[in-house]
Amino acid sequence: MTVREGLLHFVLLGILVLLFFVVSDYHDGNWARIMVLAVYAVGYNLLFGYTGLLSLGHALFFATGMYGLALPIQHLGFAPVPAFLSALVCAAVVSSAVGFLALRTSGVAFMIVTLMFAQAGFLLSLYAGRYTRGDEGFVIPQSARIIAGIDFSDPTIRYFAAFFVFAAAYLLIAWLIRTPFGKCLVAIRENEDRARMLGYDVHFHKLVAVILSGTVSGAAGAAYAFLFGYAGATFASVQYSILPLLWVLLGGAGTTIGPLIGTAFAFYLIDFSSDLTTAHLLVVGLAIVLLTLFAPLGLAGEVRKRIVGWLP
Amino acid sequence: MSQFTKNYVLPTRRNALKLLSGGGLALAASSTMPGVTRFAQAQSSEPIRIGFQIHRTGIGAAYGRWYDRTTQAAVKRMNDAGGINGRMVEIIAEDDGTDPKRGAEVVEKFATQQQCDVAFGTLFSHVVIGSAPRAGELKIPYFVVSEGHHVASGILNRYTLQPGITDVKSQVEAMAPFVSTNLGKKVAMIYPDFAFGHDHRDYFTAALAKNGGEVIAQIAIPPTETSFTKYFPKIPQQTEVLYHVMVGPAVLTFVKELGEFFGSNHPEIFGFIDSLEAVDIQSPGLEFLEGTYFWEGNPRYVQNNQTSHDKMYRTAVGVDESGASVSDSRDISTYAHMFGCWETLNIIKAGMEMSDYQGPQHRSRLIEAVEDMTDIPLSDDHPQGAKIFNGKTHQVFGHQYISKVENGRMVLAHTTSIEDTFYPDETDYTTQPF
Amino acid sequence: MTLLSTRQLSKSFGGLQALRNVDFDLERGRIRALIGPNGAGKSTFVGAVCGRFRVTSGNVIFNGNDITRLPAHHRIGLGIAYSFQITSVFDRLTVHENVALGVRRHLKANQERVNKQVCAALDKTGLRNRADQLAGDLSYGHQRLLEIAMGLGQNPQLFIMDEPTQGLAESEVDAFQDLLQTLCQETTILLIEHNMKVVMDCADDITVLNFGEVLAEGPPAKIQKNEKVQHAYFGTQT
Amino acid sequence: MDFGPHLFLAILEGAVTAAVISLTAVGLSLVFGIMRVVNVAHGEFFMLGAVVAWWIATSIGIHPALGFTAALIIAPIAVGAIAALSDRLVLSRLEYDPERTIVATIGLLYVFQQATLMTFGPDARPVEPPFNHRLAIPWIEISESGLNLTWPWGLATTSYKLFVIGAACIIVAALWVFLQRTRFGLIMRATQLDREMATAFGIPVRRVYSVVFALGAALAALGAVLIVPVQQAHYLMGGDPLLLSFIAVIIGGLGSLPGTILAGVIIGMSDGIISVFFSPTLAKILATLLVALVLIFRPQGLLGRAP
Repeated sequence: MTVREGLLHFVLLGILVLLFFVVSDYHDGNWARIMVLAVYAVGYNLLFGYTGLLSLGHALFFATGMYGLALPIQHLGFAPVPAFLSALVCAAVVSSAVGFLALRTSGVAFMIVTLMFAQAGFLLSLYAGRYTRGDEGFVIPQSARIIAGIDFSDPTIRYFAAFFVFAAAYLLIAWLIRTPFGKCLVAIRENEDRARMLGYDVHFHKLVAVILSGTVSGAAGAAYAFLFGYAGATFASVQYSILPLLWVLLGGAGTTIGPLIGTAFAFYLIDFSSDLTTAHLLVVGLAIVLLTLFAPLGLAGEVRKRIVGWLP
Repeated sequence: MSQFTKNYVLPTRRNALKLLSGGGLALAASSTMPGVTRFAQAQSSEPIRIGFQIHRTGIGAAYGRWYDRTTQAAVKRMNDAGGINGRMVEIIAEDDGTDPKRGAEVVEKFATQQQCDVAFGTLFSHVVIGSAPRAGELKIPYFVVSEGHHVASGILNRYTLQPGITDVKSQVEAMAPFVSTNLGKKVAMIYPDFAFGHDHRDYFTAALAKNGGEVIAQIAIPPTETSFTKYFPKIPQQTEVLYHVMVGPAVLTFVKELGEFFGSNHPEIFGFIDSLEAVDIQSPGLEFLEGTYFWEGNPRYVQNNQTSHDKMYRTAVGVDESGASVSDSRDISTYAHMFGCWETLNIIKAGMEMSDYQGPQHRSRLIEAVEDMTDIPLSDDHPQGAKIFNGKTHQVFGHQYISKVENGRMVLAHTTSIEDTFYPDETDYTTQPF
Repeated sequence: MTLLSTRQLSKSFGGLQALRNVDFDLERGRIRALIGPNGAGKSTFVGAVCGRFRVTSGNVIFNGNDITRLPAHHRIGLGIAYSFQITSVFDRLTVHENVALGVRRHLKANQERVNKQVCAALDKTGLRNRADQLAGDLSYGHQRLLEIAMGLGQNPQLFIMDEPTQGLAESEVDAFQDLLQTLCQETTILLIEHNMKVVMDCADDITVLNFGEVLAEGPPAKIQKNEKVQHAYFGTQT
Repeated sequence: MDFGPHLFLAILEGAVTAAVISLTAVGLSLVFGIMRVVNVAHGEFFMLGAVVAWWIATSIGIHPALGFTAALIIAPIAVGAIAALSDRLVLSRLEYDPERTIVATIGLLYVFQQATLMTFGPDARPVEPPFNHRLAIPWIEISESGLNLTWPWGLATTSYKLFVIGAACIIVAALWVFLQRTRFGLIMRATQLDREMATAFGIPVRRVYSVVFALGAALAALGAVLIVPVQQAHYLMGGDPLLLSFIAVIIGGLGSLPGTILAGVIIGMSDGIISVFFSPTLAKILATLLVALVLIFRPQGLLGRAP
């Protein structure tokens, strides 16, 4: 990792820490949520932005993490830490299975296969309503959200827990893409055949990328359930597969800071426009169209192209 | 400007919050702190701000529009009569997209950004359940109008109350005696395959068995389904009563296809009006409903014995004798549910007046005041009927109406007593600390 | 010593028999040219050697090991490098990174050694001063050189080049020929080439393919005189 | 209900779904095959078709048949015009880049949905069918006394549903003739095969793309007009047709019209038939996994060519 990249990561994470003390309670709450959702986008970005695989089924991984944490807490009385580990294991297992099957396809077929698996997962969460309470979902009681006496529903704790999860995911990916493994993923994105003929096991690399991406997304789902106290089938619906794609594209696919920027941008776009007009999705839709027309690489992508070429 | 002041006061507010979480004593102390009192006095001329979580977009939008109209009408009436504790009431409406994630964000916005006194108005269960934890953590009273059993089941928290509309469990259980006595013993149920439908399935099946009947088929329809005929052959031929409840934009298709399936030769049909909420009962293809029965939260058509309260309420909201908008007869209201907004707002008003509510520091007093309520008489404030509030479970109980379709209108056939809707308490929220 | 051989190698695509029972042997340290008219099966042959697809029947033996069933990346790992007929560099990566990808695969994470080897490959191909440019911004000639550099970076025992001089200017072809001469000291080269001047000047031996079969094999002088070859190949060319 | 009549009813219902999916999917397939873009807003064109149909039918309002006929003609044209405009304003400016068009059409999806919510409102609104009779269907039973004609309880369809199936067949056939036998069809196929070559031969590719995009949208709208008397116009109704027709296009094999139609029929029918054997939601889960498995083991689709 070069010095300036390290500095960038340090400054970015530093800003997120400072932010807590500068902005109002409302925005603290928002940023806690943005950071957790940005973890989801970071996970998605690894697969889409760095490996070039467009999945339309990541809600499956997010929801697996969410239920992987929430169901053991709810029905088996797990403590938070084992529940979080269970979420990671579940997400890793599900993403391995999906990766193993879906990677037999590529391109549009890959999109559909992942979409179908996610749809099956969504329906399953409804079908298993006895445990999941289906679309209605269930609350993770505050009493189950305490680790070593620390109450994770407290705004300050929540903020820094979200920060910690985000920083971990962010640095993991920032480190990964500097490793030979990560560089090979980029090579696969750019030209899969060439990467294979340089001697890389393309299928293996893609499979690991799917598993890592799915597990990070699952961690985001688990963190969301734990920090905001709710798990429900809505998060497994197709809409939540599209969202990380949108966030990553808006922020800049294949940039480390893009997912956070895109998530925050989309969040505040909805928040501000719903203050201005009841037709806030109209504003969102127009903004998306305009961004694709005039900033096709996403916000961070355009910055990299026009101003700072070294942006990781 | 507000940004700056907020930054400035932030540290003290944080400390106050920590104190609050420290225990009930700290709360009492904070209200006597001089700074806080001054803040309250300065605010007393300000309007009372009610955050209205509205389904303006998404799957709940048809309900949201009428919840909005009812809310606006109730607030206008309130302000015309001098507001609450001499202060005007202001509605801060924010769309939740009928989505639990956005719903939680909206509650946060009410509590921390818009400085609302209370949050109010949510209908769809998943939005309620997704938002309620945040309301509890931010300690903002959250008055829902959802008819879900989630409040009384005990999964939510002390800050979440449902004082304006009965829950699905009591509705369903109150229907069972009528169905088994008047319509038939062998019942086939059709319901949507998610939590709301599962509540119908579980509570009605049990209640019917208690009343000597039997559910002989449970047919769950997948959500987002748009064509239904293929599921109807699963209705057993010996069915005496068909019990249907459906929600979502495809309800009219559902009912129409039900008619096409049976032709003129159908069993007794008993439905929840949810299956036809916001839909004209005289739509082409629904003729077969003549002579069938519906549960109604509040009778859509003006009845012979209409109370003055219903008359006043109808006029105030702008609904005609057939339950449609006075300005557009094709625009059918969600009459069976939306009264809940009107009545909930009046409960909030009554609670604030009883507790001499001055500002957010009195939120727990407001909740205690509402918890203390029991009998709620029929009145202009409560035009749907008398109710009994259970402070322990935070859930209100009330009369249920069963109407029969006669000449294309729904005519009241039976009114259950409030006691019919009772079931044993499943929780006691008053034991939870604030 | 034989580095690469194939036995009875056959490949058909649908109804088309692209390779028919090809027996082929390549000695270590030689430059072998593979020629033949369009559609003779040259690219299919090297594709089969590299494992870009499964062969219908027959065997590929590399360094004495049967590699017929190994996937492509495995074969590359054994010391085969392949440069593409249609320029196939990573457009949006720098020249340095293009080469480093190939180097890193066998040197793993040792940054210093990787850099050294990348620089060596770039030096040989004269691309050192363009190391930080994006590959997509290079001229076509330089991209062809980059292909070669990517192969060199892998330190291959066998370097397969599919029409490396295609589309190059005459001066560039001359430079390439010089490069080829220096390379043959460190690796064995299998070259598909249309430019007969390059073939005759550089190749130690020539294999001629026609309709998926080996038509002739031998040193350039002998091939030039071969009647069958003249008929099938030169006959149609001139 | 007995198994036989039940299955028959499920097949009939499946055929209605299949008819609408096929029409919508053929529209998506044209756009996908010729322009190589994934139009996420395709379902919204379907929705717009239904909404415009409601609007026309209620504003004419003399006799349902008149309103419906007018809607059948005007709605596809109106929706096609909206699509052509979107193509000119957005897609063509993106140079039809695959990823960017996906995002842009997500944006368009929101714009169309929200504009409809603001003008048309959130309610599901019915359109009266031009004719609608309940047709009880006889069943032949084999018993000891020979063949018996019976009228099983609940075995019925409506004349309008049969009309939907017939109309969809006619439209697809007409489209086939249009693509195979007309000059414009030839131009479209040429553009599909090789865009550069088509440009070289003086085909105005940009204009062809606009027309194709409009035609694709119009087909979706047509499917919607046909189904709206059975279902209702609602601003969120575009999700399902998008998903199903998307699946049909991929399962059928990219750009293969016969494949798309075949897949549309299979998906529509299986939706009906699987529900006979399994509990409904489980049936949906199985059908979904089936689609995934078909693609995994035959990624080029049913009628696509192997790479």
